[in-house]
Formats: sequence, structure tokens, C-alpha cells
Amino acid sequence: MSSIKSIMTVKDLFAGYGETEILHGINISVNDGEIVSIIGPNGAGKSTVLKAILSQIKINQGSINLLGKNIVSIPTSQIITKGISYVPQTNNVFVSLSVEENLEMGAWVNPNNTQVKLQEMYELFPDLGEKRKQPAGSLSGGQRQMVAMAKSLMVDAKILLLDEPTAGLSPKYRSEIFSTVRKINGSGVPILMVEQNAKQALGVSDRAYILVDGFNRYDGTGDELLKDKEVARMFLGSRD
Amino acid sequence: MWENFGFEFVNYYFIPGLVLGCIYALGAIGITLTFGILRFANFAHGEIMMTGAFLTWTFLEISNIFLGFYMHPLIACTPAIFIAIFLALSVDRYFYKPFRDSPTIIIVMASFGMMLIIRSLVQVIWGPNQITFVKGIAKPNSYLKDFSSSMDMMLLVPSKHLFIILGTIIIMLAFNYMLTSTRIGKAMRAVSDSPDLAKVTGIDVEQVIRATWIVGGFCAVMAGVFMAMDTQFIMSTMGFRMLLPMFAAAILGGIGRPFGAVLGGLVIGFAEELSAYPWFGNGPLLSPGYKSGVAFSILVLMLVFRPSGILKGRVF
Amino acid sequence: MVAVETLRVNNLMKSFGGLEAVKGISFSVQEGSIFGLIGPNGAGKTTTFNIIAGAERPTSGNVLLNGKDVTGLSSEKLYKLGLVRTFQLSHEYPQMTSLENLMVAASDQPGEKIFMNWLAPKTVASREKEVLERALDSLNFLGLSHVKDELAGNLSGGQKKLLELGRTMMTDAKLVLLDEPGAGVNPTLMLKIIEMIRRLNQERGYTFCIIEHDMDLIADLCEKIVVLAEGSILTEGSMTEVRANEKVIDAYFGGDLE
Amino acid sequence: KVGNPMAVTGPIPDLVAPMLLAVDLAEKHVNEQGGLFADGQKYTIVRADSGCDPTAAVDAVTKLVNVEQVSAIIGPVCSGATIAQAQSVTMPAGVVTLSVSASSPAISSLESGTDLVFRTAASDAFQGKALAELAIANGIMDLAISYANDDYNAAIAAVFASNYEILGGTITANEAHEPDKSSYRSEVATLGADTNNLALFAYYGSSGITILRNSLETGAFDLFFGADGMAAQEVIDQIGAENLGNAFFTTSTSDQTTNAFGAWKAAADAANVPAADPFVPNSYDAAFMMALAIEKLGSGDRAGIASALRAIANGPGEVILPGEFAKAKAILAAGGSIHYVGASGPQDFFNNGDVAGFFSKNTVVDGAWKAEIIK
Amino acid sequence: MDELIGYFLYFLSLLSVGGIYALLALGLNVNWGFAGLFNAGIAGFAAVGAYTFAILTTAESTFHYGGLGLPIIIGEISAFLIAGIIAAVIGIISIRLRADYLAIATIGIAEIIKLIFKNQVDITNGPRGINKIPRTWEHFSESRYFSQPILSWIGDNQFWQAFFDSLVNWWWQPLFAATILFFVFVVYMMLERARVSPWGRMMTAIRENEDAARAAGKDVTRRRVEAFIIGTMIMGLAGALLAQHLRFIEPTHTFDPSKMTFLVWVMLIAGGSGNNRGAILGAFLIWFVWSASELFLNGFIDIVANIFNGIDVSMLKNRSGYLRMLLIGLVLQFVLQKYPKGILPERRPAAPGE
Ligand SMILES: Nc1ncnc2c1ncn2[C@@H]1O[C@H](COP(=O)(O)OP(=O)(O)OP(=O)(O)O)[C@@H](O)[C@H]1O
Ligand SMILES: Nc1ncnc2c1ncn2[C@@H]1O[C@H](COP(=O)(O)OP(=O)(O)OP(=O)(O)O)[C@@H](O)[C@H]1O
Ligand SMILES: [Mg+2]
Ligand SMILES: [Mg+2]
Repeated sequence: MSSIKSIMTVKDLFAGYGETEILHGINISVNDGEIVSIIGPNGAGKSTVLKAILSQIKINQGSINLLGKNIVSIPTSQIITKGISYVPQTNNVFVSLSVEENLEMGAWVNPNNTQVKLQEMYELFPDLGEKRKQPAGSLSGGQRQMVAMAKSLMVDAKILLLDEPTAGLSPKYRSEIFSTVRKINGSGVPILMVEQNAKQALGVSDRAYILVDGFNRYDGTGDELLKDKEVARMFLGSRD
Repeated sequence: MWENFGFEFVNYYFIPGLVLGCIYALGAIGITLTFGILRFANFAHGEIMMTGAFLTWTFLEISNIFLGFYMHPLIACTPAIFIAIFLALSVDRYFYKPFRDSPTIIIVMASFGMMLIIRSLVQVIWGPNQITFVKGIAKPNSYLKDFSSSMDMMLLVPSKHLFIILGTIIIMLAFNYMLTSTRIGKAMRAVSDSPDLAKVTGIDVEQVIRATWIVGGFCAVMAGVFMAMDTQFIMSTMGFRMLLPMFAAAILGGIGRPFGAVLGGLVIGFAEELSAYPWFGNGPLLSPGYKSGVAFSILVLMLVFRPSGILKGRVF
Repeated sequence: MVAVETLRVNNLMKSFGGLEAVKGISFSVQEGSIFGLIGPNGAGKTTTFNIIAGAERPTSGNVLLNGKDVTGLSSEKLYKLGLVRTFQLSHEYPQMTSLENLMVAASDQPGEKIFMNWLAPKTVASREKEVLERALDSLNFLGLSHVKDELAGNLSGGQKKLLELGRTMMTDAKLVLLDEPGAGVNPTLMLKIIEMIRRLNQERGYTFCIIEHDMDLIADLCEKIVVLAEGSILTEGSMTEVRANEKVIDAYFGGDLE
Repeated sequence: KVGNPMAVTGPIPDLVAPMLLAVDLAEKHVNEQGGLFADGQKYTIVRADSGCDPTAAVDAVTKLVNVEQVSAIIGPVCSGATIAQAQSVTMPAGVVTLSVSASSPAISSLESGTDLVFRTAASDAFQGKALAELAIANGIMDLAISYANDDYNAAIAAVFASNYEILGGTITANEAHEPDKSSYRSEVATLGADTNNLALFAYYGSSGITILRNSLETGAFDLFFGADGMAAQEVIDQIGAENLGNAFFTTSTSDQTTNAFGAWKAAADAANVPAADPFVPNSYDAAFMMALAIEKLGSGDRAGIASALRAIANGPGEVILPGEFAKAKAILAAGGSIHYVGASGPQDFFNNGDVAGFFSKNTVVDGAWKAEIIK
Repeated sequence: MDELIGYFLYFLSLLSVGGIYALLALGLNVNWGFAGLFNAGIAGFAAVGAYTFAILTTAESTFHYGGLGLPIIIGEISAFLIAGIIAAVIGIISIRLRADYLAIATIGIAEIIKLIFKNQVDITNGPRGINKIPRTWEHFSESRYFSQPILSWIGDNQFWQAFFDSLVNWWWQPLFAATILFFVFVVYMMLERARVSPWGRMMTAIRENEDAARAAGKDVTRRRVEAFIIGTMIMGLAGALLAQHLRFIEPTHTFDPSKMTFLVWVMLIAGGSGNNRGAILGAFLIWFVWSASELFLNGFIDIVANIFNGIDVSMLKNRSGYLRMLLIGLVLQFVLQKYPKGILPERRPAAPGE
């Protein structure tokens, strides 16, 4: 077995908004080729972890390593250049730009083969191809989510961060997103995603972390956590 | 051919309206951009315009001292543009940037403060008095006059007006191309939609904002110089006088729409000039005392019945 | 027992420019029932809700509430007729605390007339006390007590969703429209929400109309389900019937029946 | 110590700037020629900004009267500001106002018997009439009027219009215009439909020059005349003397052939003050007369200033010309009486504090305004 | 002694004008702080109040309409009501506009109001303005007041004449300032009560998220018009008081938006929008800076002149008005950067009744 290459490590992260600290020492790591999920109750700080990685909030303590380099307190736009692609939970498309322009913007940091990528995306999401000239603001909630995903895939990312990519999607698309996630991952991109469709998420994940109130509560492989009775009851909505 | 009515109308009402509209339109571009991208009504915009005109005048005088003749204002304005852009960028850096994440009203107030500061500085440096920009009166362009009279018409257009109209058209086309077809232009629109999202998409928002000020500053100086060429004098209050009609033009056209701004500028320019036209009987349609009310009435009606502007722009 | 129709929608159509988002749909919701509206993304569900709730005008067709034609009435009038809705994308008041967010939603507040505050402060205060209690109860129920004094703008995505739901608990509604109450909500909490909807339905007699992509919730709660696709009704019936329908599987479930 | 609220900021800074210089010149003359009283106290003029705005003027004068404790006010520039500060502050406080350029007829009836408001500029009621007579005398029998819609220009235009019609002239159009616009082409085109003569009442800086230029460019008018606000060197500089052959404007300066004006002109030229610009001599007169009045009174006491002012202005006594402070001081010290004859006219006050103006007709000769007394 | 009285009188005038501005700022606070309505037509609404008051209360005049000679209190109430009526009309037309658009519309409307006052010469005497406006308390010393009941019951004309002559000439000034402060106090109390009430909460909700408020049964349009009207009525009242203070009003400069409207906005933002106390504090503070800066600046220039003996400061003096504007601009930038939420930031009551 070859040694596992770590893509990103978050170590002892303390961070929050202004005065209030939300994360109290979080540890997360993503290795090459992995899909890693973060799950947990609402308000646990899952989105906050992603925001911290992207330098969008103040980090009080701890380190974040991307490919061996510390990226704490580097401006957001540079972090993106370093190969992180991110899809926020809400407000994740440019509403007055057309679908196509949204995707072009996704390719901002590396615009070289935009046309090829565009074609790929329209194949991946045929619905978007039909609406390519329509402003993203007039799409339905689910359609927007697809635009947001596609937009983040326009560059060859070293790691993809997804904040609830399937929220609001129909079962069909949800499954498709999960299989897309697998596909993307299969092409060699490690993925860190926050999900509330916990069972399905765990199903596709290599490993997962469960956060509660800003602390790491459990972690393990997807299957381990799925089988754990307590985890299932507390976080996966299983009825006993 | 044309009866007398036509010439009079074209020469005294249509062309002046067009010229005024062009100036408004150029000023409105900067306003529409800051409104769209930085999301605030920039009250200091008129002052950038005014400062540009004063700087241009200074360079005209300098050229007279060192070269012995007055350059054409459109040449003298080149260094003025650089200085004005520098001014706009530093104002942004020190006075607006700290408020990027604050509510709009704060930055609107800051721009109001900047308006006072810039204007007072100009008044302290250059004095509050009128300064002659170009002497004398502008005679109609003789080539155009001969040409049109041989066609049995009579066009009385001074060359300065031709410069203004052509200049505006060129700037507009360039600007529209930039916004819809260049990378930075699209990024401007993206930032205008959502700065946060732009940031996490990897767009350097600050760079886009700087580009905005550069374009806005350029248009403002051009508007200022055109205006100075037209009125032939400059004055420290000229920016503020133009500000409200320019706002009106920007909104009328649809915020974030450069062609809208042109259209808005033209509508306001025409309306102001044509309100004095004796449409019925001999007297002006509306007492010229109400002239500045015309722009506002149109604006208010427009806002009420079609808030997105002539070309659908962004509605907040 | 004669079933009373709380809501009836007749031949509703809506187009945006060239796009026909809703192409003539009709359905009805019985009093006291829980009704589900499902369908692929972009099928026109939210648009249908918006029309029923008075946020948008239909191009044609009409909406009957308790037999009365309410097509085109404004949201606030409909609210007074007992119709409450939530939004798919949370609509909180960001600069107000969670508690205030709920208190605002209460109906019959005499203190909302400015003169009452100067002329009859007593009346205002006593109603205010009731509203406060109810708001605290609702927060408690939703597990939001600890953020009651937090500004709503600072809540997490899911917490905002819950707050959205909490607003419907502040009034005595006849018909509640829920637009994806479960999106982004933790599965465990989702069970609680299902429970709450059921309780509100049974104890207070609310009629519910729910859009949701979470089939657990729909299957658990809804007696009757309408499936929309591309603006038209694909089929309707109970969960089992709908699940068995080939067309629905094709358009919606995508062969994945969980 | 005297307060001097002037519209430093506001709509007409061009007009005010030289007026400020004139006031400073008067202050300098007084102090250079021995100062006030036997012990040579400094004559101090405290400047404030009245902004041509009632609110600002009231605030400025409140400070002058209460904080600076000035003996008198030499005045706000605009009529509105003058009226407001007088009614709101100086009259209740019993302080004399000597306005330098407020020409509104309304000021004549401002005070009833308190003898607290004076001015060195003639009321528009006089100038409008003089201008109407001048127009008729020049054979201008029809004209269009365009006036800036502000207190000064609206007032004088109204007086002019009624007098002109009484004298048999025809007014083809009479319209207000909104000052400070960048173009008046359509206005002049409409006004000029039936006549080539334009009676223009405007401050040159806010709309006057633009209207002249637009008229000349469009050829709507070829003869222009009007009042005070336009007769400034700036107009010639901007429009060009060659284009102003057919323009004349009245001003309420004095007869430029008199000794008084000669003395003023010499002093002003030496100090680089434009001697004949609108209201500049009036400003000097006001500041200078106030010094004389205080000298005469022997103290800065507010109460006596009104009568002292009348005494030195209305005579009888030895004639004092602008700049002759030392001479006046000597005469007063010897117990004599003086009669000041000002740069802008004799400056004898009527009962209501007004002065009769002298008016001149200004035409462009050799690239400068040349004044010629008419009344 | 005279000096002390002088300072006292100046202080009173600061209080009076500050109080008038405090009312304007409170009115704006109802518009902006409570309801999020960007009203930039303050000068116009104040003008409506001022003109209403002037026309109703001045003695009969040939220059303008009426001079109806009504009692001052009727003038004040009418200013209050007429401003409200005008605001209602404007509000119904333009209230749907959001933030900056409403601002620009209201600027335009204020400008149109000004133009009407300027051009309807028969009614308002046009740009030449209305003169001899009575001022509370001081007006009793005018014979047209003391020759009327109730004062005439107490004594005859000579009695009153002699009485008023016997008073120091500034007797009315403290009373006038107190009257203005009284108005400020009453308006403050009423607004504060409204702010912490469900009404205030509802207004905040409407300001924050209109759609949600609508879905919660709030009649958004009506409420916004209501807040617009209440705010502008207060501005109308302030206008009436300003007319008394100045005793002369004209349309062009008295109600110059770049001074009045802007200044009031600065006051509210600096003081803390949404906070009534902030509005009042901001008004007094900024007015003090505005007014007293002239004294400081003049003193400063004198000092400079003394230090660098012989340099000519007349240029500085003559442009000191502009330096003052510069100073105000800098103060504003400072306050904004230091207190972006105002000196007294808005605080919503955490729970009712608190
Ligand atoms: N304001 C609008 N302008 C133009 N098109 C619109 C507008 N609102 C919705 N649409 C279009 O109408 C269609 C239906 O949208 P709707 O939001 O009702 O879908 P939905 O069924 O709620 O989907 P989802 O489950 O993804 O929320 C979509 O294709 C959308 O693009
Ligand atoms: N901008 C903010 N300012 C202050 N507090 C915030 C802000 N955003 C989030 N919070 C707080 O941080 C905590 C964690 O929020 P976060 O968005 O990370 O939750 P989450 O785990 O993503 O939840 P969900 O599943 O509901 O999206 C919450 O209690 C929330 O109230
Ligand atoms: Mg989240
Ligand atoms: Mg939807």
C-alpha cells in the first residue's frame, strides 16, 4: 500500500464570527482521492468550517494545510487560485448573469479551456444547456443548485468543497449529484462536503466527521458511522 | 424641403438637447457603475467630474506658458484623466473601502462627505470664482453649414458640439463592448450581483472595484471636459449642479445599463430643452423657471411607473 | 362526513415572458388534511404556492379559499383569512432577534396601531405578554431557545429554516403552505418537524399543503399527493400509488426508490 | 470691532470676492491712518460667512453680536440674508446693520422707526426705473426680458418691466429662468422669437454669461442690456469684447468723473481691487463709513451708532473722500463735523436708511467697461 | 458681564436651532431609522411647514397671499397637518420605491416643491420671500397681538408697550428656546414609546424583509406610508419653528437641500439611526460643530497670522468658509470610520417592555 497523501488538514481550529467563537478545536483531514463528509445538527458549525478554510472569517487559532502549505490568513481569491473550489450553501449563483456567464465566471482563475469545460457541463446537466442564455435568477431552486455545482467544476480543482449540494433537489437529481460527486472524485478530485442527507452522504463517503456544537463528536468511515446505532438515532433520523 | 420650423427646432432645441444629453449620459455611466457594483449612490461623482475639468484647464494654461499655445482640451485632458483616476482610487482606498461591509447608507454619507471635501479643496486651491475655459463664442461649423445649405437646409452646429457628440458615441460603444464581452466587464457584473460569491469564485473583487473607478473616473473627466467645452467656463459648483440630472439619467436608463444611461441622459437633456419650446402658441410650454423641475418630474414618474428604467436594469 | 374543501385551485396558469411555468393545473385540499406537492426541480411548485399565497398573480385560473374566490388578493389579506406560508429560501428579519422574528408574526396585535401605544398601553401590554409566551414556547419546541436573543441573520441555514416554521406556529392558521420545510434540516430534527406538523394538524386542525423533496416526510404525512412536472399535473393519489407510477419514477425518483 | 457677514460661500462667490477685498481695504486705510479714537485702537472687522442663506446669516450674525460682541454689522450681501438677520438678530438686539449690496425694495419698509437698518446700495426701485428710461432713450421700443429667479434679479426685473411699459415700451416676452443651468439655448430661442433686444437680469456668474453666449451663438438676440449683476470684467474676458459691442449695463456706482470716485479708484488700483465691479465701491463705503461713525461717536457703543452714521453721512460738514480717514479724524478731534462722499455716491441716508443711487451706463470700450453717468 | 450674557444668548440660539434640527432628525428617524425609507426631501417638507406657518400667521401683506394673522399655535398645527397631507399624496405615489430610488425621487419632489414656492409669486412672493414672521413669545410685544384678547383684557396698549419696553431686549430668547426643547421632548417621548412597542417591531420587520412581513399579514404599503407621513409631519413642525427663528423665509437658500437635507442626514447617521436619543444627540452635536467651527476657524487663522507675523492671511480668511466645509467633511469621515453605527447605535429591545 502506498503512503496516503494528505491534501488538506485542518488542525485544532478555533474560529468564529466577531466576538463569538463557533468552532472550538476542530480537526479534519482529507486525503488524496477521498470523499469526506461533515454531518451534524443544524448550527453545529459545519458551514463555518468551510468558511474558515476559505479565509472568510477570523481564525483565532489552529492551522489549515493545503498540500503541505499553511493557508491561514491568505486572501480568499488566492486560496481559490491555489486549487480550492467551493460551492456555498445559499446565494451561490450570480442571479443577473446568464447560466453560461456563471459558468465562465467559474473558470475565472483558469480560463484556458473554458469552451471544452462548458460542453462537459452541459452534458453533465442537460437542463442547463437548454437555459444557457437565461439569467440564473429566474431558475428554480434546484436548477440553481446545478448551476452552482457546474460553476465550481469549471476549473480543475485540487479539492472541492460543497456545502449541502443536494439541499432542495428532487430525489432524482439528488442521486445524480451523489453519483456526480463520485464521478468527479473518480477523476481524482478529493471532495469535502457538508450534507444533511446524511445517509446518502455517508453512503458515498470514504470517511465522515460528525460535528456537534463546534466540537468533533464522531468520526470514522462512512460504513462504520452508518451502522452505529447511536449515530443513527442522534444524527441520521432513524427511528428505533 | 424643410420648412423653417424644422431648422429652428433642430438647431436651437434638438442639438442642444443632444449635447446636454451626451454630457449627462457620460456622467451617468460612472454613477450607474458605482451604483451597480459598489451599491451606493456616489454623491462625489460630480466633484470628480469638476476636478477633471479644473485639471484640464490647468494643463491648458501650462501648455500656454511652456509651449506658447493652447492645446485642444481633448489633449490636455489626458494627464487630467490620470490624476482624476488616481484621486478616485485613493478616495476609494481611504474613505470607501473601510465601509465595504457596512450598510449602504454609511458609504452614501461618506461619499457626501467626500463631495464636501473635494469641492472645498478645489475652492481653496483654485478659488470659488468662475474660470474661463475657452474664450469667445463658438461660431457654427462652417463646413457643415456650407454643406447643409447646399442641401437647402441650415445646420448651425459649432465644432465643439460635434466633438462632444462623436466623443460620447465612441466612449459608449467602447464601454458597452467592455461590459458585455470582456472578462473584466463580466466580472464587474458578477461583483455587482454578489461580491461574496465573486470572492469565493476567485475573482479579485478589489481589482474589479478598481477597474470600476478607473472607468467611472475616465467617463467623469470626459463629461467634465465636454461640459467645460460647451459652457466654456468652469466653476467649483458645476459638478453638483450636474449631479442630480445625472442620477436621474442613470436611473431613468436602468441601473447598470450603459446604453440606458445614454438614453436616460438624452431623455433628460431633451426634456429640459424642449420644455421651453413654444409647442402651443408663442410662449414656452413651461416657464423656464420650472426647467430643473422637468428632469425630476420625468424621473419621479418613471420611478413610479417603471422603476427598472427604460432598459430593464437592476431593481433593488 | 362531508369533506369541506379548504383550498381549491382551478386551471391555474402562469407564464414568465415566454416561459410557461404553470400550465393549467387544478387540485383541491380537504379541510384538516395534509396535502403534498412534489415534482422535479423547476416543475412549478413554488410558483403555484406563490400564486395561492398572493405573492404572484396567475396569468389565468382562480384560487378558492373555503369556497371564496381569493385570486389576486394580497398576501396580507390572505393572512387575515387564515393562510400562512413559509418560503423555500428563508425569509428572516436579519437584524432582529429570533424571538422578535416570531413575535412579529403573531396576529391581532393592538400595539401595531401606533395610536394604541399612546392611548391604551394596558391593552397592548397584556396582548404582548401572550405573544411573548407563545413565541417562547415555539422556540422551545424547535430547539432554538438558546439562540432566542441571537440576531436571525446570524443563524445557520437550518436554524433559519426552523424559524421559518416557527412563524406558522404563532397564529391560528387555517391553511399552512410549507415550501420545503425539510431542506437542509438535520434528519433527526426532521422527525421532530414531522411530529410537529402532525400535532398541529390534529390538535389545532391546521390544514397543510407541503412541498418537499424528502420522501420520508411526504410518505409519513400526506394522505394525498399531486405530482407536478413541467408545469402540469403528472398524476395524483396516495404515496403508494404515486410511487408505483412509471412516469413519476422516470421524471422524479429517477429509479432510486431509497 | 465690527462684524462683517458676507456670502463667502453660496451662489455668488464671484461677486463677493472683490467686495471682501474692498472691505479689507477700508479696514487697512483706517488702521494705517491712526486707527480709531485718540489712542489709535485697531479697527477690527470680524468676517463671517452668511452664505446668502437666511439660516447661515442668522447663525453667523448671532455669533458676531453675542460672542464677538461687535458694535455694528456691515452687511450681508443678499437681500434675503440681510432681512433675516436684521429681523431675527440685530433688530431685537438693537444693533445697526449697514448692508453693502442688499437692494431689495422690501428693505425700505423693514424697520419702522427703529433706525437700525441702513444700506449703501440703492434700492432696485430706483435702478429699475433708471434703466427703463435709458432703454427708451436709446430707442429700444420692444424687448424680451429674461431674469434669474432669485431675490435680487426678480425684484429689479419687476420694477423695470412696469416702468418700461409705462414709458411706452413693448415687452414681447418676460420669463424667469432657473440660475445655474449649463445651457439656455432653448430659452433664448423661444424668447427671441419676436425681438432682437434682450433685457437680461442675472448674476454674471450663475447664468448671465451663459445666456449671453447662448444668445450670440444662436443669434437669438443682438442687443443686450441689464443691471448691476452683469457689469464685470469677467464678462468681457469670457465673451470677448468684440462680441459685446451692443451691450450696456447700468450700475449703481457713482459718477466716475467725481473726485470721490477718483480718490477711490486710485486707492483701489493701488491695492489691486477692481474699482468698478458691482457693489465693490459700496462695500468700501460701508466699511469706511462705519469707522467714521464710530470715530465720531467716540466709542463702540451700539446705541449711538445710528445717529453717528447719519451725522457723518448726511452732513453738513467738511467733505471727506474715500481713504481720507486721517483727515476726518483730525476734524472730528477738533470738534468739527464731516460729510462723507462715497466711492459709490454721496451716501446721504433717507429716513428709512436708503440712499439715492447714482447710476451709470456701462459699455465696453477697449476691452473694459466704461461707465458714463446717467442720473 | 455683557460677554457672559453674549455667550449665554449664543448658547440659547445653539439650543434653539439644535432643537429644530433635532426635530428634523427625529422625523427622519421615523422615516429611515424605523421604516427604512430613504427620505432625501427633508428640505422640501420643512419648507412646506415653514410656508404654511408663515402664510397663516403673518399680518396681512401685499407681497404674498393672505397674511392671515392667525394665532401661532394654529400655524404650528397647520404646518404639522399640511406637511402630513402633502406627504400622504407623495407617499401613496412613490412609497413602493426602494431605498436609493426613493431618495432620488424625494430629492426630486423636494426640488419641485421648492420650484413651486419660487414661481407661484402671487402666493409666496417668489424668490423674495416672506418677511416679518411672528416668533413665539417675542410676538406678544407686537401691537397686533397685545391689542387683542386675551392680553388686552389684562391691560391696555400703553400698559403692554411699557411692560415690554421695561424688559431686557432678549427676554423672549430663553422662553423661545424652552418652547422648542419642549416640542423636542414631547415628540421624543411619543416616538420612544412607539419604537419599543409592537408597532416599532413591525416597522423593523417591514424594513428588514418586506415579503416576509407581507406574508405575516402586515399591510406593508400602508405602514410605510404611515411612517412616511408621521416623519414628515414632524419635519413640517420643525419647518414652522425654523420660520419663527429666522423670521424670514425664501425658497432658494433657506431650504437648500445640499445644506439642510444633508446636514440632517449627517446628524442622524452620526447620532445613530434607529435610536431616538441618537438622533437628538447627533442634531445638537453636529449643529454645534457646524456653527462653532466658524469661531474656531477664525481664531485659528488669527493665531496663524500672529505666529507667522506678516504673512497675508486675507486669502485664508476669505476662503475660510470653504475651509469650514472641508472641516465638516473631515469630521463626518472621522465619525463614520470611528462610529459606523452612530455614536448611540440602534438597540432593539431584547424583549417587550424592556
Ligand atoms: N420570476 C421568474 N422569471 C422567470 N422564470 C421564472 C421565475 N420564477 C420561476 N421561473 C421559472 O419557472 C419554472 C418553475 O419554477 P418554480 O420555482 O416554481 O419551480 P419549483 O417546482 O419550485 O422547483 P424547485 O423544486 O427546484 O424549487 C422554472 O423553470 C423557473 O426557471
Ligand atoms: N454571520 C454570523 N455571525 C454570527 N454568528 C453566526 C454567523 N453565521 C453563523 N453563525 C452561528 O454559528 C453557528 C454555526 O453556524 P453554521 O452555519 O456553521 O451551522 P451549520 O452547521 O452549517 O448548520 P446548518 O446545517 O443549519 O447549515 C450557528 O449557531 C449560527 O448561529
Ligand atoms: Mg450550513
Ligand atoms: Mg421551489
